[in-house]
Amino acid sequence: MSENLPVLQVVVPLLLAPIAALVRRPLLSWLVAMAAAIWAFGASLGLLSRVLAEGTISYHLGAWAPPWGIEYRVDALNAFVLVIVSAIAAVVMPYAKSSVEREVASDRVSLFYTALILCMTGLLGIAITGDVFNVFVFLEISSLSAYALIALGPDRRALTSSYQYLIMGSVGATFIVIGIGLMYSMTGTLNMADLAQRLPLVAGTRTIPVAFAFLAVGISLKLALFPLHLWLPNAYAYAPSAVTAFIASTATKVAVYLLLRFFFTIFGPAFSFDVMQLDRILMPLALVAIVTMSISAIYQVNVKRLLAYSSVAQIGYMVLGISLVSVFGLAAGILHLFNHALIKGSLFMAMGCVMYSVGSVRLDDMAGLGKSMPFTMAAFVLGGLSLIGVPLTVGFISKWYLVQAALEQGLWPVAVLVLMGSLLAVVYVWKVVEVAYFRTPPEGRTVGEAPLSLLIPTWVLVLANLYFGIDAKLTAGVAIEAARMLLGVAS
Amino acid sequence: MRLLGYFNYWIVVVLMMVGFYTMISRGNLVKKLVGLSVFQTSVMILYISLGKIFGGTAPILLEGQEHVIYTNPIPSVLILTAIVVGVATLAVGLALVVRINEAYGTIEEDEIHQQDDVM
Amino acid sequence: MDDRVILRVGTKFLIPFILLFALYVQFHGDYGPGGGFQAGVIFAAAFVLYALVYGLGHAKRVLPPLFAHTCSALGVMIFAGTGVVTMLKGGLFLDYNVLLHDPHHGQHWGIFSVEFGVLVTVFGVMVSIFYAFAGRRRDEA
Amino acid sequence: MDAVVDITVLALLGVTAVALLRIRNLVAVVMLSGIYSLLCAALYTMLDAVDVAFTEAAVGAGISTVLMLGTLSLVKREEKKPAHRPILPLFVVLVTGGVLIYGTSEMPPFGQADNPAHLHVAPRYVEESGHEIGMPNIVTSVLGSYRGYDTMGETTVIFTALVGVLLLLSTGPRNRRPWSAEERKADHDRAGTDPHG
Repeated sequence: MSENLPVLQVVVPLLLAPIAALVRRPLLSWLVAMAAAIWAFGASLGLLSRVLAEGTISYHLGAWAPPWGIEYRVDALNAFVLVIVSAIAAVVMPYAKSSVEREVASDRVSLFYTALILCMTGLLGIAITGDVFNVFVFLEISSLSAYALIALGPDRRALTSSYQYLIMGSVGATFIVIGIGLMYSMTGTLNMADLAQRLPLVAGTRTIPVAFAFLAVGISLKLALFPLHLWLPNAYAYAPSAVTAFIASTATKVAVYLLLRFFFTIFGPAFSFDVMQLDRILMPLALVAIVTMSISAIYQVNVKRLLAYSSVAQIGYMVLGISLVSVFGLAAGILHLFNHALIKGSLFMAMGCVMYSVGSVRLDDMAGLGKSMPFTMAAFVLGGLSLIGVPLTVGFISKWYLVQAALEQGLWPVAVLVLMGSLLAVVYVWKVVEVAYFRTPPEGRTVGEAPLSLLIPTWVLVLANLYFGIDAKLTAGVAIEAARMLLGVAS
Repeated sequence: MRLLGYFNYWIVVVLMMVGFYTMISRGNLVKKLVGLSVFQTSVMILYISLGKIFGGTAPILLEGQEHVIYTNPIPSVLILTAIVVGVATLAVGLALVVRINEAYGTIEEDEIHQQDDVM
Repeated sequence: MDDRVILRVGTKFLIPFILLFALYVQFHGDYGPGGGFQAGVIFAAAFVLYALVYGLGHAKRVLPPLFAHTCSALGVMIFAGTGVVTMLKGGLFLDYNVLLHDPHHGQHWGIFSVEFGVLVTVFGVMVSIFYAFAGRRRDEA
Repeated sequence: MDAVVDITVLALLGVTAVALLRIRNLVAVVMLSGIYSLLCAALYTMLDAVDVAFTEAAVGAGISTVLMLGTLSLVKREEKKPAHRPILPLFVVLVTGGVLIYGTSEMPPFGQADNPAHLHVAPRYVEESGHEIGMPNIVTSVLGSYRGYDTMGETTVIFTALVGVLLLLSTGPRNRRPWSAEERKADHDRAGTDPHG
């Protein structure tokens, strides 16, 4: 059975999703969702260790050899992404129980978990597959469930932001389909490895650069790369807390993975960066995103929205790393995938605790929370420090690699802008800290600390921030290995 | 014949762009979704055009006949999936429109923004 | 309702044929155009027609929403379950060759089984979505 | 003959699409989108994609139209007149379309048997599916077996759509007003009922 592990990674949650819908009891559905998340986490760890020991795994669905059948192909990069997605799911699921009870109507809870499992399944499916059309199918599974989950937020603006996300997401998906179709017309194949071999033969035509452009725009829409990020702030701000915590730490990460997969594995760095010069577009966009979105974050009064703008800026860091096209730069980008998932996961989960106890995440409503919710706010502070990039946190590791990679190429202005982004992060994190610790709460308000069922998962992520900030050997090792593989450099 | 071949692609591109334009220029939420479905459907025409072979026949094996040219089945298979995905997106989109209408009393984008800005 | 006798009788007359056609589309998919998806849509169309003519209440008594919801979940499980069976029989996921002794029969039954899963899901989903939209009243807004 | 029909259908599609854009009565728009799908189905038949034509007719012209009409029975049926000429969308569309036309101009010409797409993976399906699968309809063979996993994904997509629709529409309307902490608490305290119920 262990040879089937790659497909079981996806199929077990996919089978558990309808079961979660059928049991129709909130508690049972939650247990099913827990089982799905824990299974996925275990399977992804198994896959990662196997990939690191034995190299790339190829699994032939339906026993049809690629390119005739669909292939699952697991290497260091996507095994790492699988671990990120399923680890976050495994932390968010236990957290979701109390949070969802408070925020989602009880007759919907069962379907809520179904949608959450489907969203995770879709993301895992995108990450693991070696077939470009299969990417599209699983992309839609994750997107459709994400639209529905976001719309469940308690504010009516959740509906409009979900609609906006649906429109922009569908445009992105359709662009990706156009790109796939153009590639298919020139090569006759949909298998990624096969495409990588056949594309160079036809790369001189006009069609392939256009396919490249459509894929670039489509994926950028999904990953909310500035200036295509317009759907993101509202979607994150108004979704239920557990949904924000999950989607913010996984969905854009998987989109970044797709960017890497398409432009490094399929088109190859030579075509993407020497011929198409994608780095010349990505780098300025990333830098603008880091600066402008961090400034926008400062002006937000809704803390979830503030963190959402910060997310767009952080996506800038990942894309910046990629645009350096060096082992260090790529490793920094890939490392930040993981690290940012931990950072934003813990911050949004802390906000979920605030939502639970206070019923609002507006800055004004958070006065005095440092006293009344000490554990929640301590988690927020530590997450915030990690976001800024203070030593001994994961945020520092990412920035360290990124600055080094920039300096390695003599791009000191880039390094300066990265550090400036950190300073701006100090400003917006401080804004929250100041209100929570130094402003007196309104008279007569009694707010209690969030329950342990919320605090424990939050603190698990916070401690992970510290652990992987001190001992980055494992994560950095995988990231460098993945970066070498993408660039085709022997390790 | 060669020109006709490209004519086919160009018309499809124009159709795609009309759908895309409907989608991004109109403020009515239902109309946007109609635009999306025209956009997606036109992309499907592009795919199906890719599969066509002149003088070919539908990809259903004819027994006892050799040297039959069959049209490429792959685009058909992909588009069957894409049609389903399209209607799935449409259903979720329309459900959102119904809920937005209940929450705001309108499905015009600018009026919705006005209502949210007042607060 | 009385002035719609022709419609009602006509519908009663039509529905068996629609259902029959759906089955034809399902089973003839190996030879001609058609398959589980199309058959599911046609199957659902028969019930949608019934609901349009006889009213939603009647339709829900004939086909309870819960049943439709269950169908849509079961279909996915039938499809993925087929893959699980092939794995239990020692093959890879969805490798129908191992289902029966003869690979041809295996492929046949495998495809039949997954197409049936598709039919069940599509039927359930289409009917449920129709119920969800039709059950919404304008005055709720 | 084929070419004439092809051009006619494409021209009709163009007319329908432009009419869709300009007409503001949404019921008419929905009907036109149904017609658009039917025309597409006709085109697919001519392009030898019979399975797709069948599905497009059933889904595009059938299900989609029913869903849209169902929605229109709940919302206002007249689109507001656009307030201003949208320059940015026009620009975006012109650029996108221009790039696509540029890209298609070196694509393999329409309908040629030696196009790369027909030479690589497809021949195996055409030649081998007869004895590997044993079914005459190649599309069914590919859909069910060679790319059966995509079809499972597709089934999951529609299941996901149902989950989404039920999450959105299953119970009565809620969150009519912007939500505030006090309101929510009041709702919550009221006999322990659900805040959204």
